Amino acid sequence: MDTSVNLLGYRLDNPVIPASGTFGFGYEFAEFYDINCLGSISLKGTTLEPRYGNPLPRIAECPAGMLNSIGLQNPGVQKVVGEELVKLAKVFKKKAIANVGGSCTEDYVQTVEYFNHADNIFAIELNISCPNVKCGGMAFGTDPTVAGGLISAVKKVCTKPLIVKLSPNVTDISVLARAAEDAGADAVSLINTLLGMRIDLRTGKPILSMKAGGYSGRGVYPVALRMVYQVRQAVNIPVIGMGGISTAYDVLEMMMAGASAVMVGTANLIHPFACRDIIAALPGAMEEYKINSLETIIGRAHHA
Amino acid sequence: MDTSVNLLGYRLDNPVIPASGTFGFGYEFAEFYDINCLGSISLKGTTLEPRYGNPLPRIAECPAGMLNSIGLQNPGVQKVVGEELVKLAKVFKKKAIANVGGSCTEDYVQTVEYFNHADNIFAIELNISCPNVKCGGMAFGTDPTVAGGLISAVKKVCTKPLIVKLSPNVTDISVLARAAEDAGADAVSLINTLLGMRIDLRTGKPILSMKAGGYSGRGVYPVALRMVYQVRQAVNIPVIGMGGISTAYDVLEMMMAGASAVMVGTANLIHPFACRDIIAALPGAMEEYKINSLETIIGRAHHA
Amino acid sequence: MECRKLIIQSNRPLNAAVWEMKLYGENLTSAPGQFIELEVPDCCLKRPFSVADCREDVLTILYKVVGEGTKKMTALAEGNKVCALTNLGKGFDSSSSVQPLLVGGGIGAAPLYFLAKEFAKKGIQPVILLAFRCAEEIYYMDEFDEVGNVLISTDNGSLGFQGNALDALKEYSPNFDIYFACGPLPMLRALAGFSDKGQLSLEARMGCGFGACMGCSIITVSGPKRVCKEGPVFAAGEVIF
Amino acid sequence: MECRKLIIQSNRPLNAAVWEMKLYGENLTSAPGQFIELEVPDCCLKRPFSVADCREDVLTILYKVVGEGTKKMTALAEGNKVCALTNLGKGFDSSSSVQPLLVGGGIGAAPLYFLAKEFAKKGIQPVILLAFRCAEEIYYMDEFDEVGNVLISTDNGSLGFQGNALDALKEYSPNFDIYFACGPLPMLRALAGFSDKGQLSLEARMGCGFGACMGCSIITVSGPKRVCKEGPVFAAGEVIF
Ligand SMILES: Cc1cc2nc3c(=O)[nH]c(=O)nc-3n(C[C@H](O)[C@H](O)[C@H](O)COP(=O)(O)OP(=O)(O)OC[C@H]3O[C@@H](n4cnc5c(N)ncnc54)[C@H](O)[C@@H]3O)c2cc1C
Ligand SMILES: Cc1cc2nc3c(=O)[nH]c(=O)nc-3n(C[C@H](O)[C@H](O)[C@H](O)COP(=O)(O)OP(=O)(O)OC[C@H]3O[C@@H](n4cnc5c(N)ncnc54)[C@H](O)[C@@H]3O)c2cc1C
Ligand SMILES: Cc1cc2nc3c(=O)[nH]c(=O)nc-3n(C[C@H](O)[C@H](O)[C@H](O)COP(=O)(O)O)c2cc1C
Ligand SMILES: Cc1cc2nc3c(=O)[nH]c(=O)nc-3n(C[C@H](O)[C@H](O)[C@H](O)COP(=O)(O)O)c2cc1C
Ligand code: FES
Ligand code: FES
Repeated sequence: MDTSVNLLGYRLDNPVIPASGTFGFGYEFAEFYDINCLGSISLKGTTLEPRYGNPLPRIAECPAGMLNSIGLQNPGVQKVVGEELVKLAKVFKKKAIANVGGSCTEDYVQTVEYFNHADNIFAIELNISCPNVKCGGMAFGTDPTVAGGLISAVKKVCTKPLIVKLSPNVTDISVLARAAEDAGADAVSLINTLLGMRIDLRTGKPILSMKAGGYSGRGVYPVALRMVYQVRQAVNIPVIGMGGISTAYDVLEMMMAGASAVMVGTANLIHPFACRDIIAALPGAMEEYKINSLETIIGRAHHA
Repeated sequence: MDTSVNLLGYRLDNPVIPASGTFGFGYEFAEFYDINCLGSISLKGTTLEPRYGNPLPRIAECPAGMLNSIGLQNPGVQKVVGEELVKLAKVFKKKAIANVGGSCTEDYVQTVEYFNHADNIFAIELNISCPNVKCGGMAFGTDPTVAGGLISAVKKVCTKPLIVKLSPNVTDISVLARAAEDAGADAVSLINTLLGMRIDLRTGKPILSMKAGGYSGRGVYPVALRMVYQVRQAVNIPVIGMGGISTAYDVLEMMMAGASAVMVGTANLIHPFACRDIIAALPGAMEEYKINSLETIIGRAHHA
Repeated sequence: MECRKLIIQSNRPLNAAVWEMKLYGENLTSAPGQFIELEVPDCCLKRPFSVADCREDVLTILYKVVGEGTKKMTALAEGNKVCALTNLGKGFDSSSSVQPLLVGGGIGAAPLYFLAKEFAKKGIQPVILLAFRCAEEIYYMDEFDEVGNVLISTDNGSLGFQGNALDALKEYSPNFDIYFACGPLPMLRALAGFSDKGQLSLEARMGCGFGACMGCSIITVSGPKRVCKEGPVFAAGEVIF
Repeated sequence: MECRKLIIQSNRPLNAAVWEMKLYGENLTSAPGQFIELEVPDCCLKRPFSVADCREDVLTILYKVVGEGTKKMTALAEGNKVCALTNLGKGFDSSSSVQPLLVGGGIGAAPLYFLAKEFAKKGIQPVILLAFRCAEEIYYMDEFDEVGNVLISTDNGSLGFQGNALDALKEYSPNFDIYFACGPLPMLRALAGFSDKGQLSLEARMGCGFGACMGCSIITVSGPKRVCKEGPVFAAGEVIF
């Protein structure tokens, strides 16, 4: 049973990668289990300057998932490279993916430059789709021209493979995926969170201080799967699929839709051992569906 | 405890209306319970000519909802007016909402004209957002200019209040809502289904014959709520909210987001008595949150 | 249609893949060919199953474990309560048959047991042709034996005639006035091609199971019909394959 | 953090809104001020509750019924198994206090019972000021009485001093070296304004409860800190209200 996949020239033991923002900088999960079982890790979204993010409440529950409006809280790229990555290297022998956020091109570019020299980072994931960042954050994710400009600028300085993370809050995500590919992205990852809201019946007010927030978890899975399928058809670069994945079966289905690897987000929050358990269940699920090598099922739904 | 609401000049005993496509033409549910408890009924989407719709399979399950790709199966407007509405009138003493689908302006216009003379119809709901109809169906729902043109044309002939049903599969639903208002819509209803997909692990193929389909049910609730909130801010006409509603609490929350009435879809399929049970639970839920009159909470989240 | 809470009286495997579940509810009734929609914990949609037997307040279904829902069903224990919609669909019309032939493929044999018992009650011994892939897949042999003359075919010849249901039918060539069939679509298609003097029980992925969503509509010679409401049993000549 | 299956040993109402649930698990441990995240059937996120007591493999929580999850919790019966994350957060630091004052507002008294017991074990009788809206909301009176000197205040004066916790504190003016407080934010804010010689247990809506999501981060004088990981207990002078 071969669970390994090749992602951007880097071989992952398995396609399961904790999604950015749901696994911190990784090392804290090492207290719970040996995180070297993971394919890789997408680290918490990092910006040039430290950010506290949005006021509380930042979390609301949904029938099949959750809303968040964290707003990219992180200690800033200098501290991430100088401290967080060092702590991670002590407990994680593989390479991770740095996730970069920002609100203007210059910030993105400078942040990416910091990561160029980080040895335990094998790719950069450019988050152009965070629904929780004001000023420009949304335009990067929804306007193909703006997105293309940003990606070209980053690509010029980035010495590692560049993954562009796409927003699902658009009329046609394949337009954005093509814009990313044209601008030089080496891969795309999707989906980021869907915009959602919950209201507190007691107060009559939106629960989140920001009113709306990013919806993630099982409830977004069918949307994510459709978009991965659609984007797989639109571009020739690898697609990393995510959105509501919580079982090994979900991984298989997402790969059949076209994902070369998958990210698992909210499931980690609901169950701290989610990624470990999904990875452990993969061989059994593969056997059940007579799959010998995971790489062979990537995009199967397009030609089956 | 006053559960009644005014919708387009028509007073509903309560704001709960079965959503189009999940309640047939209503009369068959009269075998299960007295459907006169309903606020109104939005009837199965009707087109000018009879339609069989898409090939099977047309249904797939999701973790918190379902996909459908019915494709507007209906016997055509002549039979709907001549037979279905007659059967409905025998068991439903209130007025219903006719839901009209189509793939070109002329079809829509002619279909609406048939309903002008139907006495037990108090409003027309124009479905410009069906994800399951090819040729033009999508452009009506995603392009504000195309949508505006259609709505103006329909408005010219339509003698009843016109509700325009919006698609959630757009970057900014408030643009479409404003286009509808500007073109003369008397109300908007939202959301129609989100585009989603499921793949059969056994065959490796999408489950639906159409590959993608419309995602509805509890999993779409946070997205629907956010869009209703957003549209309520964007327009001055009434908003009818739907998407994943399955409890009386969901009704209260949707109304606080800005809905003047609500529609309940998938819940009817999962539990045939859903609407009856939600209506029965409304007074208790109102009492719990000290609400005397439902009309007073419409849009509360915008000023609370 | 009725919407009821039923109590699981027993739930046991019959072979490696097929299970039998008996559900108790006061005044439970059903007709052969009708089905129920069973609510499965943590599954959004109910699951449709043919009624394999129904008497004295106990309804039996036979189910094959194929996916998430049926997997979870095997974990339901005696005494558990489950919600179900019962008395769904239009069953077989057996009133005019005096020399019936029942043809079941795989798990499709389930509703035929109930039908065979109804014939037996009227003093009619139906011929029952059961087609399986191999002998290990057979279930309810003794039960069928009691109520009719059982003929067996298996794809690999491990029991009975070697070949598919239609080949077996041609081989055994039993006399019949009407045949009643349930099984995989290719089998039903082949049977319909062979003779239109039959009734076929069809399957479809269902949204509701009681006629509301049009999720299960097939095209017939007399227009679209819902498998869950006008069906699941259709005249062989009616179905457009 | 541990992720465990616990067995419900008892689950009973203490008054119209507050329930007590005892959970059994081998070698369960906890420190006063720590909390657990309890999985509730059909709820996506776990619910955080302070540990109100923990000894001999049994952990007690006291919970107020306020919404969907706590409503469902009241239906959990003895013997049911529930999943929970235990040993979450950093509790009270009581090591250097010899004349402690405990201040609880409403359901916030819950973790103080565990803390009071720890003091009692060390031979220290804490002063325990409990503030409620009215006498009907009081719970665990006898339990608190056993482990400290209880002072009561109610908003409507139906028992003890009439007024809020801070007014009561000024009125009774007990001596203390450190105060330990848990309750509604306005109460904690008022206390922090009154004296910084205290530790406050905060609440926040949580995504994970174990430090992964940043959902619960507050700003403190020494930068952002997670209520679930660096907290829920913070020095009174640290919190920026
Ligand atoms: C009228 C009717 C009678 C049936 N009678 C029986 C019976 O007596 N015994 C038996 O074992 N099976 C019967 N089936 C098939 C049975 O409904 C499916 O095997 C079952 O729903 C699969 O559920 P799952 O969760 O294990 O599979 P999954 O693939 O996990 O189910 C996912 C979704 O697809 C649907 N689905 C999957 N396969 C089928 C199918 N073949 N037909 C309809 N829906 C499907 C499920 O209901 C569910 O909504 C019948 C189907 C119909 C329509
Ligand atoms: C560290 C900590 C310790 C706590 N200790 C106790 C305790 O000992 N006893 C007790 O009764 N309550 C305690 N609470 C509050 C308790 O967590 C909430 O009352 C409970 O989560 C409400 O759940 P619900 O489903 O009934 O409400 P709902 O409003 O239906 O819950 C919806 C979502 O909001 C969250 N939520 C709602 N209110 C709160 C709140 N006040 N704080 C945090 N999350 C909330 C829920 O966890 C859930 O995710 C504590 C909270 C925290 C953070
Ligand atoms: C609490 C939280 C924080 C997140 N932070 C980030 C982030 O910093 N950068 C980013 O690209 N995505 C972020 N995301 C989005 C996730 O990486 C992922 O795209 C999304 O949650 C969908 O996957 P899921 O359904 O498996 O959670 C965050 C999601 C959550 C729930
Ligand atoms: C089976 C099915 C058929 C539908 N048919 C129609 C239709 O004919 N016209 C229409 O406007 N919407 C149709 N819809 C969309 C619903 O009316 C509703 O907008 C959507 O399902 C979201 O609400 P829900 O989550 O409560 O189901 C259909 C939905 C379902 C599930
Ligand atoms: S399954 Fe809904 S109409 Fe048949
Ligand atoms: S709740 Fe996730 S970090 Fe505190």
